[in-house]
Amino acid sequence: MKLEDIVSSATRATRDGFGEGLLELGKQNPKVVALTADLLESLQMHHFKNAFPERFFQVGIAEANMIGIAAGLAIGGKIPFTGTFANFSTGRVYDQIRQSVAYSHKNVKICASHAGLTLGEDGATHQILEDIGMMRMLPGMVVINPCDANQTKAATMAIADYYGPVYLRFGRPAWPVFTPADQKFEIGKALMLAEGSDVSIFATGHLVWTAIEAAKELAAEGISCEVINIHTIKPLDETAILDSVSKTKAVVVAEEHQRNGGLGDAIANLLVHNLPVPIEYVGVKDSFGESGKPVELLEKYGLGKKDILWAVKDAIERK
Amino acid sequence: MKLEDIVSSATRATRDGFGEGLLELGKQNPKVVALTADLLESLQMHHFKNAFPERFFQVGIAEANMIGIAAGLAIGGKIPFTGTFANFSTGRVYDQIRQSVAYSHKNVKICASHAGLTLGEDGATHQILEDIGMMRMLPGMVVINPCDANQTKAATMAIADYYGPVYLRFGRPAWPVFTPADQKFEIGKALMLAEGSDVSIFATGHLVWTAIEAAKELAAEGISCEVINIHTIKPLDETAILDSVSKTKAVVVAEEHQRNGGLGDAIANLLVHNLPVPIEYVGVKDSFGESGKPVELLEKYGLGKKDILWAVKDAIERK
Amino acid sequence: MGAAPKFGAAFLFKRLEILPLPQLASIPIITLSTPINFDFSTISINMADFSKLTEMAQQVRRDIVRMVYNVQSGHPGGSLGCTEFFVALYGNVLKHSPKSFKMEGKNQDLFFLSNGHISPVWYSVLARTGYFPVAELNTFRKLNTRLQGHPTTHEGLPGIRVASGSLGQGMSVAIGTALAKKLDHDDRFVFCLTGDGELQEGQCWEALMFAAHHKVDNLIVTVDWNGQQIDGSNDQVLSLGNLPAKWKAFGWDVLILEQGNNLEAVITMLRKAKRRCGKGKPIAVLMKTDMGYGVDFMQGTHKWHGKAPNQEQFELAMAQLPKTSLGDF
Amino acid sequence: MGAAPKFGAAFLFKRLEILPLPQLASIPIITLSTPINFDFSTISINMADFSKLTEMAQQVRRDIVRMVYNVQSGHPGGSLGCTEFFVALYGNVLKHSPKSFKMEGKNQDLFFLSNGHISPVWYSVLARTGYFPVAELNTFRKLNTRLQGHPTTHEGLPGIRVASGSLGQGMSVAIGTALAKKLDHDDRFVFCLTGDGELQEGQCWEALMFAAHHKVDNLIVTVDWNGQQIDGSNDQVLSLGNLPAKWKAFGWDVLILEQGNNLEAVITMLRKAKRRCGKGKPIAVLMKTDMGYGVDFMQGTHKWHGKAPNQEQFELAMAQLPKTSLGDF
Ligand SMILES: Cc1ncc(C[n+]2csc(CCOP(=O)(O)OP(=O)(O)O)c2C)c(N)n1
Ligand SMILES: Cc1ncc(C[n+]2csc(CCOP(=O)(O)OP(=O)(O)O)c2C)c(N)n1
Ligand SMILES: [Mg+2]
Ligand SMILES: [Mg+2]
Repeated sequence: MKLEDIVSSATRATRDGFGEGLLELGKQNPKVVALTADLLESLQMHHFKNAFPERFFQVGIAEANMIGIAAGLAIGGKIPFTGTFANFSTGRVYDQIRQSVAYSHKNVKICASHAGLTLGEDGATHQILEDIGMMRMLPGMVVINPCDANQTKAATMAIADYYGPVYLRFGRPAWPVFTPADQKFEIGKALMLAEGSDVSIFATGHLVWTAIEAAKELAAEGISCEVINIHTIKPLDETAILDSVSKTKAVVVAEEHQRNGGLGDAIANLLVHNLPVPIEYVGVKDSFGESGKPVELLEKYGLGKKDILWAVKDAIERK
Repeated sequence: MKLEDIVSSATRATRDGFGEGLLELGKQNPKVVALTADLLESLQMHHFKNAFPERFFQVGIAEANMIGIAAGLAIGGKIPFTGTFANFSTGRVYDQIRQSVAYSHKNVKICASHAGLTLGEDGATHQILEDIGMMRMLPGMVVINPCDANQTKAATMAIADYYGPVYLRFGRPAWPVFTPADQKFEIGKALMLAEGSDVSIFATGHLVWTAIEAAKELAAEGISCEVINIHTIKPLDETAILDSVSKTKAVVVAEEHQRNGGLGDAIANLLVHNLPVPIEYVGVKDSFGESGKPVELLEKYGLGKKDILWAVKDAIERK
Repeated sequence: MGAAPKFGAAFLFKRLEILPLPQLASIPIITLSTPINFDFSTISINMADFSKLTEMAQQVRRDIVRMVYNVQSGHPGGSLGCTEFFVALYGNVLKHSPKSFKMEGKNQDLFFLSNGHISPVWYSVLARTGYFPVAELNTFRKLNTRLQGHPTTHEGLPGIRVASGSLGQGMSVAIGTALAKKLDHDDRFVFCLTGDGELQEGQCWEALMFAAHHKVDNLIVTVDWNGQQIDGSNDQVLSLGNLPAKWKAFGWDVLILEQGNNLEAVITMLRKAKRRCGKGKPIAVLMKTDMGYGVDFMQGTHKWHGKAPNQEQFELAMAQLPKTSLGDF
Repeated sequence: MGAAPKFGAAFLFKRLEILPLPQLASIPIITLSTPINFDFSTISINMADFSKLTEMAQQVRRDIVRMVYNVQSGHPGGSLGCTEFFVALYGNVLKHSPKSFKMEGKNQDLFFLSNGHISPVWYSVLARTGYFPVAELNTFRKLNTRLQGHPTTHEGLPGIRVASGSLGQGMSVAIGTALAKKLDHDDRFVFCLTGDGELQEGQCWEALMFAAHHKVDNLIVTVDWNGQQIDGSNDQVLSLGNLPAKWKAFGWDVLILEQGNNLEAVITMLRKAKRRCGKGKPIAVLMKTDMGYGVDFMQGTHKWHGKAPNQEQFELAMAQLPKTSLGDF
């Protein structure tokens, strides 16, 4: 695909894609059940609840219990989808996920909304920037962060067909939609968005769109970026990454996450073992977030388009 | 210092050093208070409790509450040391640490025993291998993993003089003691154990001793290893690491932790931004642990002396 | 939680005539525009002071609605429902020093808000009692503000001692400070407010069990028993069942306040709670309130838990909350 | 938790004469060396069967002590205290299929051990009822074993459905399976055992509140109410206060079993609990036991919560637990 062909005609929250996908799944697969911890509409789970009230469980504000109940439902042969904010889906319940889900290899889908800075005005207590890092450390956990509403819907449906624990991360704000509505989601298969030769930009979640915008601008300056959508952080598509880097020899990683522990570190880990090259991270520099509007925050914390531009130039210069 | 001069005359559990340091602190500083969640003797906190019963709080099996209470005690001007197993000190209470301690910048010392595989027979539910990763993602958190009982004692005492949240990690088994009993502990200052030219071995916790043993063996084969004790994972001693790597151009990182998210990734993160070179990790390869004897487990999971030997050779070969 | 009487100063004064206030003796009149800087709790309150507090409550409600309207986000429901509580606490009950706020709060009463989402009412009352300039309410939830969506110490706002927002943590922190006071032989009190939905979090029950066992009897926890949370009423979402029985079974001295939106009743109850301290048990005040109290269309429903009014709704609300002599921010 | 009667089959049989067993009618005799593969719960128990279970309990105690002694680690105290419970459950109460264990357990009764540290008693009873070879008890806590220090599904041991060890999680999982049974119109029961110290974990109270609200009435949770935990008695560490009052206030149907180390009493109570199911409330059995029951020097103290006997202690213990016809592993 060519960069200039990647366009967005509408904006939509990724969580809307989740709500739609979950409803669809409910129709297709009677084993699918869903749970929330007093955040029904924030997660857009009311569609599922209204259609399948008997397969929906309201747990109240008790996330630890929700994870355990989901594990139990999975033992009983159900495919539970839990839904709460990303902070309360991970840090609040890490030990419960670790023991009752990951180590016990239960078929639980932990669905997490309002991840990252773009949660906006609620501020730092809610803006988790460490969830990808936590979840990717768990053996056997699949970690997915789709880039737009369409991809979130596709991912939601794909993970029901995969047996095992999955962490699915998405966000709050309306965001440009640019992936085809009918694009199949393949867990663990990175998506090449635009081929290029000077630098590889690996992006995940909301920042995939920002990366595309940056790459377009750079193309105008004569810099050729390869843009790859790493929607699955674990298992990481090592082949796709190594193939790209052996060509470009310079890397930028962009994610709505701390620079410590996230996709940046996952890729650095891969490359220092195989192909050490200069990498620049676009992510939050070891700080908490704060209240503000999503885009304002992305810019203040160094996750804007211009930050990707600079990172690309730095990476190329360090080749 | 020369490698052959680093010898161990005794073994002692690092948690013993903690218990001793805490008792000593209790005598020196009336602001120091301590808490446990039904693991008094495992943490060797009974010394403190017996000496200062009024400054000791038994919280029962309620780790989340313990973290909150510690934050409250810190608000009241105390210097609280919480003590439980590393698993229940981190994953069980991540959100509580995040909000009430780290984001609120409270002077709480989270002291965590029985970290890693060397916990032994209790098995995987207790063998946390992700705690360093979790704690280093938290803005403002100091993360320390001393190598022996003496250094653990020194670290315990040093962190009381530092204002702010600290995660102090130590272990269960008796382990070779080799650092001088009077060695001052400087937070964030890596310790050069032996200079070398072919490879830099950065090790933390129990694996520092293993690294020394490996380096001695490699010296006999004519391979010159620089061995550096990274007792403080955050803040990372970037200067010491970069200085060493600019000389050796090859790196091995050894830690009792997942290869994802820990010291390995912290160092890779630093180096891909500054000095991309081949790195080999010695750590657990994305799996849970199991029951067994400490040394048996280290060997089975690839954290033995021979694993460091191989890693060094691989790293050098990839230069 | 019971039929809500129409809000207004007139209503409160009518009630005042019926219920005898404890010792309406003459004491020096305090102007509320001057910062409160001494221990109200050792004195009683006179009519003039009480009317000032009533006015403050009215102004706080105006502040809440405007703050949330301005940024089109935040939590008006619980904030409006807890207005009397905050005004009573900061205006009459607490011994505190707004002008010289210190983190440790030695020899002061401390307050912790566990249900951090109702920050608007707290910010307004903190400003109106002199912790920071009233004009700063304008910055609520905007980039670079000290008035974060959920309360935090991170930006140094006076009056806040710990961050909250992730529910269930505040009681534990309050217990810790209460223990510190005991260690220091400081005989002042620690107050904490928690939501009722929040009590679904297990950590709350850990805190309850601890406080009873360790006889943390310098601690007064109030529950905003509005019967509502995000997804509906408590009873729809996850019933708290017999809430007083639960607290009693956990070993607390339990007081029930039926009229949590009656300023006088709140003051009386909080003073009573203080008198119950020091007897070996932590004190709970289960305070029935109406979510959204004071704005008729927001009142008694979970729907305004975390929703901002649009312009029309804003004007409707403000019309129900006439201006006060304190002035808007 | 009450004075502990000296253990022994003689004692139990003496009690048997006093307390009438429900219908000691003649039914086919089950040899316990053949795996139990049908629903004991629909039938009553005769004297011969009962004496087999008594013998099994004796053997399980021998197994526990030897397992822990062999690897010099593990948790004998709670295991010995819960021997009657496990023997009653697996030997008489559960409908289960040891020889064809299935994770989902459709149309079977399920059991979850939340206080996973007492794995020795569970492993022994699982082996003795046919889930896996008795000889495998030899591998307990050794490298590459399926009998991990804390129970796990990770190594595929039949009988285990979820890992436990980190306390406080088992009830939530049990609730989930109970809900799945309801969805599937499967009318069998879900059992769960939890420690008393474990109840200090907040997650337990989340589970209690949920189960009551959602009327999970196919769930029977037993509490190992031994009054002990690691650092001392519950009362020393963090008192559970009035435990029955707490469970009742959380909306459960609460049964109290005073004699949790009396096999007959346990069987009778667990059957009673099943009869109480289906009435809109989850069932709790608060079961008083003696930690370390059956080995005098381990009995009634927290000191043997997680400690292995040395050789001398091992021999002393074994002398108090004479060999049975089932044979050691
Ligand atoms: C740990 C956690 N889980 C979920 C949320 C999301 N949340 C914010 S407020 C709220 C409802 C709280 O109910 P209640 O305590 O009754 O407050 P009220 O709605 O009455 O103001 C929820 C679920 C949160 N902030 N923290
Ligand atoms: C979350 C958690 N915290 C702490 C521990 C350590 N621990 C293991 S058993 C135990 C005591 C449990 O007490 P109780 O439930 O009464 O079991 P008993 O000692 O009676 O067997 C503790 C604190 C743990 N396993 N999990
Ligand atoms: Mg409420
Ligand atoms: Mg116990």
